[in-house]
Amino acid sequence: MSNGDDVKTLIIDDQEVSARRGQTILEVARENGINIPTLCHLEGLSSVGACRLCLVEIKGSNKLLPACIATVFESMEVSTDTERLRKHRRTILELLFAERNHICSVCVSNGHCELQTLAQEQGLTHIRLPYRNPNLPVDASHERFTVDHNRCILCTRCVRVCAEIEGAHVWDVMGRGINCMVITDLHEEWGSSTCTRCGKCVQVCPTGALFDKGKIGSEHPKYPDFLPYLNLMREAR
Amino acid sequence: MSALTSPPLPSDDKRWKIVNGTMRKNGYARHALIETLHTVQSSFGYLDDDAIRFVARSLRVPLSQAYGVATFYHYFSLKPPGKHTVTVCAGTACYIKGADKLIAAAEKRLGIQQGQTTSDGQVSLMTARCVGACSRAPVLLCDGEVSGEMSREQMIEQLERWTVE
Amino acid sequence: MNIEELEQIAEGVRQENAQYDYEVNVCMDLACASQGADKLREALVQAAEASGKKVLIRRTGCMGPCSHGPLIRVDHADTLYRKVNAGHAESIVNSLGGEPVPELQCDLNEHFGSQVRVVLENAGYIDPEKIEDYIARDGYKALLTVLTEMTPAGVVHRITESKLRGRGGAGYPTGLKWGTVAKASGDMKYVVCNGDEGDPGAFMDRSVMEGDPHRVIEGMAIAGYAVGAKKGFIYVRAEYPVAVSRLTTALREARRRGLLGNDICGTPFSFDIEIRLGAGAFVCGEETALIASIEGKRGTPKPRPPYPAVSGLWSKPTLINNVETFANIAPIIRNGGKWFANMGSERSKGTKVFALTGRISNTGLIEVPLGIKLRKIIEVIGGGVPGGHTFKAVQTGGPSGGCIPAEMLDIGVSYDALMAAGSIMGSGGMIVMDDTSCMVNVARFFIEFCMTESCGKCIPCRAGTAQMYTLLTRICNGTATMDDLELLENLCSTVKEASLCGLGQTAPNPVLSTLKYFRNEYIEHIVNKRCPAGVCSMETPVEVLA
Amino acid sequence: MSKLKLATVWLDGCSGCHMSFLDMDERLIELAEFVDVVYSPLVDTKEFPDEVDIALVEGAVASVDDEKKIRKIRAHSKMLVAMGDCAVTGNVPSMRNPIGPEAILDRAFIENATAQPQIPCVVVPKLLNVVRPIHEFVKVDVFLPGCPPSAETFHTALTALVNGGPLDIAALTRFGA
Repeated sequence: MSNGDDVKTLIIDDQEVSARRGQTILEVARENGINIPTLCHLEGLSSVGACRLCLVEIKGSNKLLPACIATVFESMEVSTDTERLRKHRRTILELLFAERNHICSVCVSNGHCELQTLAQEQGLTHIRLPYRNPNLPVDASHERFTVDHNRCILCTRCVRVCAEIEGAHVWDVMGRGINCMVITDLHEEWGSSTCTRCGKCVQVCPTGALFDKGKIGSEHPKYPDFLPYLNLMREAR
Repeated sequence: MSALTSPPLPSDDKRWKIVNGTMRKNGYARHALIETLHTVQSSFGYLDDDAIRFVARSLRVPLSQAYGVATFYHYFSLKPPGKHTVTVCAGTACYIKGADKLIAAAEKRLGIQQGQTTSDGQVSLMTARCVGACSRAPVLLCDGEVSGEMSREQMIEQLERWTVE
Repeated sequence: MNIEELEQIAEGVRQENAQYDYEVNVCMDLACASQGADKLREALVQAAEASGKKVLIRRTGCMGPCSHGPLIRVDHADTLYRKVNAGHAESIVNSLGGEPVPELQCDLNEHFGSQVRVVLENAGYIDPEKIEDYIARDGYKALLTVLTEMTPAGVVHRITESKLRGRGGAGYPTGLKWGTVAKASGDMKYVVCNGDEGDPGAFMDRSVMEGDPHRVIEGMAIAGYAVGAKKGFIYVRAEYPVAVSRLTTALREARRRGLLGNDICGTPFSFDIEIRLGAGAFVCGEETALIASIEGKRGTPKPRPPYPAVSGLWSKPTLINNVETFANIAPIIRNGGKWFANMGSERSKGTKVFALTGRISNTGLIEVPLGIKLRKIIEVIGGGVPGGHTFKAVQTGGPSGGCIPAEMLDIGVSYDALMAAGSIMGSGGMIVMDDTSCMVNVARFFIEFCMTESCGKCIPCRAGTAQMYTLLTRICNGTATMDDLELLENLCSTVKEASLCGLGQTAPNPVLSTLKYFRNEYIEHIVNKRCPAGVCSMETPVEVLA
Repeated sequence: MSKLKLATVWLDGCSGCHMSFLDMDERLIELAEFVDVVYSPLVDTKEFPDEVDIALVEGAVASVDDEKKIRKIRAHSKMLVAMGDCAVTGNVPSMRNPIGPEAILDRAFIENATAQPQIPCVVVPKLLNVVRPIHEFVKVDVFLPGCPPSAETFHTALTALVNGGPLDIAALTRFGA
């Protein structure tokens, strides 16, 4: 039984909504059909608040908060789609496209890519920033999967699903800043790593960075929504 | 009863015992990773894969996490250092007083980029993020020894001495 | 150990010192040490032996005006000698009891006259490796007073009353922070001292840790009592080996004297401190990154809330203050919160240590009451810009700060005034620039710093600083267009507002402040392909043709 | 009302955008009521005309020649449209950027050559070190991403441009479409 304190009422984009105490702004927004763009967030994994696409404005504060982490409070007024937020979202997406070599036309995830879809949703028609053109490797040593670092956006979903769900923690991030890279084990080839070959990382990867060798081109949709069910089943056990 | 045992020392090199000592002192806790890597680096001069693997297994830290830590912190080096190391301080005060020109001159004289070691393994050229001797800028560390108000000529002279050794 | 015993130790030191007829304090801090302070000390010892005079020759921490080093302080008359070398030893010893050596005396009355020493009160007077020296100057009195006469809430109240604000940069009220941790529930709490002084151009914390380590330990122990923590960590940069060794010695001595450990001074309060080494990551100065680093992980920040005061180290309530903040605690306890609050300006109380460097005559460490005019620091304490050059700007706050131009030198140095000027107080670096510095190039320097120090977790900081660096490089080599400038300004806004932690949120400050005050320099580079200070070579890289 | 002068240009691209343009089929005739194609790989004009109303540019800027062309086109066009991903992002031609032009030339003309391996240097223009989208050289008025943009996209976009009506490009197409 919940007492009165456990239910909060708040306003998201002029819509009055109610929420349970401890819920994030993102959860409440999605329950009410309000779309907030996300990239690093994935239901079923811990939230890191790294991509900054889900930043929202809270009335009375100049600070922008990540909706995936910030929890609701009574009478808060949230704006999720202001001109200020749209400007930052476009710039963030541009930063991602310019950071590595995302050539959509020749990507296995063309048409099923979260980054590509977000770019379209946010009205991006070109990248104003200079492309950085880094020279990055493609590791196809694994018998089933490939990692193409050119398309990695460092959302760390693979790292989290491997550590938190599969419990293997084969993936992590090496280096820092602009030189960060996801790695398996001691920066060894994926194929000879301690990978359990479960393939969860491939399913949760939002872009074409991790893909299944057996699939080509447009036949490569991913199904990251298995996670909430998996967690539910595990809890039930 | 715990079935987990520590991996064997990578070799009979006595320095591994020092490394093991740091881990034992910390009860083989995962949070001792950085402390232990410091010990490895001060004992061996750098961190190689064997060392990281040994430390990671001993502390039961995932390999990728240990590698992530070792490459996150710039104080750790994954390559053996040269016989001598010249470190140019690249803090703000040194920069204002021409540290960038010192770095360029050293790179030209040694034929390497900052962060690299000459092919004969004689000299490593490093830069530091402020050693805290700003009042003596620009500052140079020759094998750890601080020299202030360094001129290009003085630095080259020191490099010459090392390269003809 | 109780107050009486503490007094006995102090008396012992006084008696021991009374055996000597003269005292010579030799500064052994980095700047003086790099100019032969060690040899000088040996020569003084030999000269003293040869003369038969009873001279106490003491190694001390930084005395302040490093550009005049090696420095020594002679006798009870408090005479400071500058530019001393081993060759002077004999004449110095001979002069003891007589007239000072004229050629070594320095005229720094104005330099010292405008300073007030609270944090640096012992600097240059004690041997940092001797706990007795510290005790003889009222050391650990505050801790004992707190443990025997005050409640934890009383301690928090006194700190609140002093209006001390965090000296690490952001200026969060220290009393409020302590109160929050004290109220947080949990059987285990931690006190962390942030000694990861990463700002290039700042060395205040190094000097305090090296020159007066017990002051930090005492402050932390008092904090532990006030918030209910039993365990403390000092996180020190690995680049500061001397600080690490001095702190290690100090911790050992404090434990030996029962000032750390179980049941301190016979009270039920137990507290101990461990040292943790940083490993070359500026971002670890950020609270949540520092916590990750102590936990042995990559130093990547986490979104706040939850704040460390509620959920910090190993998810326990954690108090994090910087070295200088802790160094202020003992004097506040001894002299009262009101005494401290009487110093400084309206909303910035007490004193602040600054590392004054760059194009200025008297470089070194200074401590001034907050609210002091910037002009006084530059022109009087610093002695102005040397070599016939003209002052252009002073950079405060390191990579998170900004450049303050000549026309704003009459602002008072306070958290709010510096913020209003587009900079921040920061940890205390003050780098003076003259007409030989190109402000675009300086901005590029800081952005390069932030780019390499970005942890890489959030996109605005990771990729944004890299893009800003590219655009600034274009401006510096004369290949930029006015569109690039617009892009740069747009990026500044996103990196500032959308980054996860303080590093990213403040990274654009050096660009924004130079754009605000020195926009003409940017325009000169872009439109006329000319660097007014003559720093940027304007050589178009051989890029276009293969 | 006089017809608008339309030019289409082919820089470093695969000509797929031009093919897609032609895929407008019978709608091209409809379009011809409003525009004259004054310059194009599809017509026989040799010199870029002095005054063009709308220039559709396919392809990235990859050589010194491309750079010269795009500057000239900009100078003589009222409206410049970046047509397709190569013009908008650099796309496939820019995939050589991480390794530079020498490695590519070596691979194509030396390593894989079966007879007379040599890098062509006469007549062919020099390659730029980095292939860039056209907006990094000149101001672009309209960006039409897609690889290639579909005939529908062309039709909707051109109709709007010719009539001066509203145009929401992101609703029509995207990178890699």
